[in-house]
Amino acid sequence: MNGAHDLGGMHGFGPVAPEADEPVFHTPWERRAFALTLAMGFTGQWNLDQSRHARETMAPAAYLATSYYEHWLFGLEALLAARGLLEGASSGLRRLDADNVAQALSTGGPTARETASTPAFAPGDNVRARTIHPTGHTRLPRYCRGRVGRVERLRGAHVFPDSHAATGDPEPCHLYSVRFAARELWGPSAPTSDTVMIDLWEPYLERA
Amino acid sequence: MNGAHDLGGMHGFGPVAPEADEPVFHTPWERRAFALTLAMGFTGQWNLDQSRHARETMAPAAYLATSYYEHWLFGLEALLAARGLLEGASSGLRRLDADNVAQALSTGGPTARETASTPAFAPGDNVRARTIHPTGHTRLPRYCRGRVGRVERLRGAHVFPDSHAATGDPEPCHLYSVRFAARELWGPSAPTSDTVMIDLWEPYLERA
Amino acid sequence: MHDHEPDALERRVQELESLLVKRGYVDPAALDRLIETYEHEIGPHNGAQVVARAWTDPDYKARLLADGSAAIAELGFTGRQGEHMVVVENTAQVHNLVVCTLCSCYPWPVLGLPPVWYKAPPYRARAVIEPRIVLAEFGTDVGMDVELRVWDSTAEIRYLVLPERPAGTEHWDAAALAGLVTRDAMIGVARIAAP
Amino acid sequence: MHDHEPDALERRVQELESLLVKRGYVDPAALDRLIETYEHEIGPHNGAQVVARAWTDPDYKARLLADGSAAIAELGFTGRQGEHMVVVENTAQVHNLVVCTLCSCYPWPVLGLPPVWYKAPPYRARAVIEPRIVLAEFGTDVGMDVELRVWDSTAEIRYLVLPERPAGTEHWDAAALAGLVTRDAMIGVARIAAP
Repeated sequence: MNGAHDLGGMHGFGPVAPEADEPVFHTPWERRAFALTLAMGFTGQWNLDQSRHARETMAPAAYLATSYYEHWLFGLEALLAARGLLEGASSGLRRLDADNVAQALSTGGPTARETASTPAFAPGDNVRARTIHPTGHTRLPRYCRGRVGRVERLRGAHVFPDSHAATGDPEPCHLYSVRFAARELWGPSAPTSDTVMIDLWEPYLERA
Repeated sequence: MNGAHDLGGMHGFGPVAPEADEPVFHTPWERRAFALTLAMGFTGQWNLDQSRHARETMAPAAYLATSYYEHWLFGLEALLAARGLLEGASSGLRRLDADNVAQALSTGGPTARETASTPAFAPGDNVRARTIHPTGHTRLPRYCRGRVGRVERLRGAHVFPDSHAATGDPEPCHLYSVRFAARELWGPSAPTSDTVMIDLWEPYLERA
Repeated sequence: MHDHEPDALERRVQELESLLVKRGYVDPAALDRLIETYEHEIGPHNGAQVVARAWTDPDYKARLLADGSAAIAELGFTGRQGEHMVVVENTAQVHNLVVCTLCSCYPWPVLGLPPVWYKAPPYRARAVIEPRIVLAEFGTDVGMDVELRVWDSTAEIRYLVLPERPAGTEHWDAAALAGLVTRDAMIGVARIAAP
Repeated sequence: MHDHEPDALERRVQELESLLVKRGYVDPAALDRLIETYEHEIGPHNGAQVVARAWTDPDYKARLLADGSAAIAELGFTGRQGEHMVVVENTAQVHNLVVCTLCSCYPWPVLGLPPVWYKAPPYRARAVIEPRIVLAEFGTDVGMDVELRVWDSTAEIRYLVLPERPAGTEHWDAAALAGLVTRDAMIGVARIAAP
């Protein structure tokens, strides 16, 4: 979706504001909202792309006015409500126990998958990011749509976020590291020396 | 600038919400903010494109969270501050008197200008909206940049908003009504029957 | 600077007005006159007269479609935010819809000031990318065999939609017809129902 | 739903936690353990070890650039938000910078949780369109003869920048070097100053 989260290339947000000696969390609620989001993620009631999409459904003005962990909290509440987990106890949810935290974190959740299909593109190929505007979750930033880049590297097949968020189907697709000249993205005012590397799945691309 | 005001094609704002029996103004302050903005416009201290740009410089979260007349009020205050008109009385400002309101409104402020240059494009020509990302005021919406359309009609030469906002220079440029197929703008999910007509100045276009 | 409380906004605007009056930049009576004009004089009833005249006078309709500004000026509607008028006709083949994605440009002399929904993000965002869904929300169904033509008012050209004359009004005169014409039909989000 | 008051947020999260604990979905001790891990154990000192090792062990550096995940795992840093690591090397010819424009993807096992500025709109908006201005604000000047290569983490690949080793550290060992390596240098917004 063309949401407020798709920030690449926007103007008007003012300077980047680094904070000296920034703590990992700024308030007690940030700690708990972070941990609750991770712990509930382990219950298997939704996947990572669904939790990203839940955050993206926040109203644009609210998204831009609130902090990162408020986005997380909004997304968590939205998913809990959508799955009906707040009304009554559901049984059969996997629960992350304290003893399993270290193991669970160090395992993580790799998204690389085997696939029988062969990649449509090879390093050196020119590709165009498609001009599409999916209404659901997508990881194709608006700023590269319609622009031509060059495949630099194959990243293997990975879970495809669009379908993973929409239906839970991982539909693994080949993922490419694509190099775009800054001038191709932004026009003649960009330095010729600059490039942007974007990881894009095969369905986002067409031969150019 | 790629600001929050450039809303065409965004998702996530929810339904359009018409109001039954809507009044022209909803509160007393809206009436006065509206009239103050018009009256101060007549002082000649800024032009229409500069007042649009002033509203666009509102922080994106605030822009999306506030109403239209709050944008106007913000813009008016910003221009007054930028011109130093709040600190002390400036002399020599044109003032709109009550007796002149009807005449001033019915005259308006036409933007058509004579120009010696001949139009670069003619009806039927295919043109591409340039991929440019001006940091100042522009009236080239993001959603058509890089897309190909067809010139339908010449609109004459008009004040060019980019320079008019930046320096006050009207730099008249030819203006074209350009037809874009919805599919060219939004991709294959758009109906083949649909089109978007956009008025674009010559510097926004290149031959396609 | 961004105070959402109505009282705070009232105060903020009152203080600003007081200051600008004190400085001699604005005439409070001119403010009253501006407000009066748009609150009571200029509004969609102007556009309705234009539409009704076009429905009943083929020569006027031809002039209106050829040079909107001049034909609308014949009825006395000119000036601010209507300096360069273009009238687009709805037919069985084409349905026109007007939006301003970048701000909220609107043809003031014929429609008055725009309603909130026209200026708010949902309409400005959606009218160009999913116009048929927006129209459906307004109860307006446009067949897929009809070209849906969306006009994004990015320049100082202002658009007025000439809606289709409803059936069953063949013997009505212009004054009666004007009473049927709605603001929404002249923006293009609605049709005019048969009486 | 969007309450900005800290107290209201504290209450909202406490109530949510109570409910989820009551339902049996979460173990409060697991929450404590998760917080402890990212507040005290995992952080940029992990990435600093990777960088220092690469600076002092050419074979390790070659493995790191060939297969980031495997080489980083040699040092014990694996898992969540670092499952697919790619290390990009800053040189005299190329300066790398990492951003995630769509959310705030970040290589947790080597850098911990991201700072607020990395997650906030200004950096996400500007790093791809005006990276040199952003870098200048961080005090980092990159010559126009150097390719500025911005990595937008749109997928599950996580990027770590291998900064240039500062001059004057030729005889330093890995432990001492690790003390010089900053988070900002591993994101690419800064260089590492000579000691």
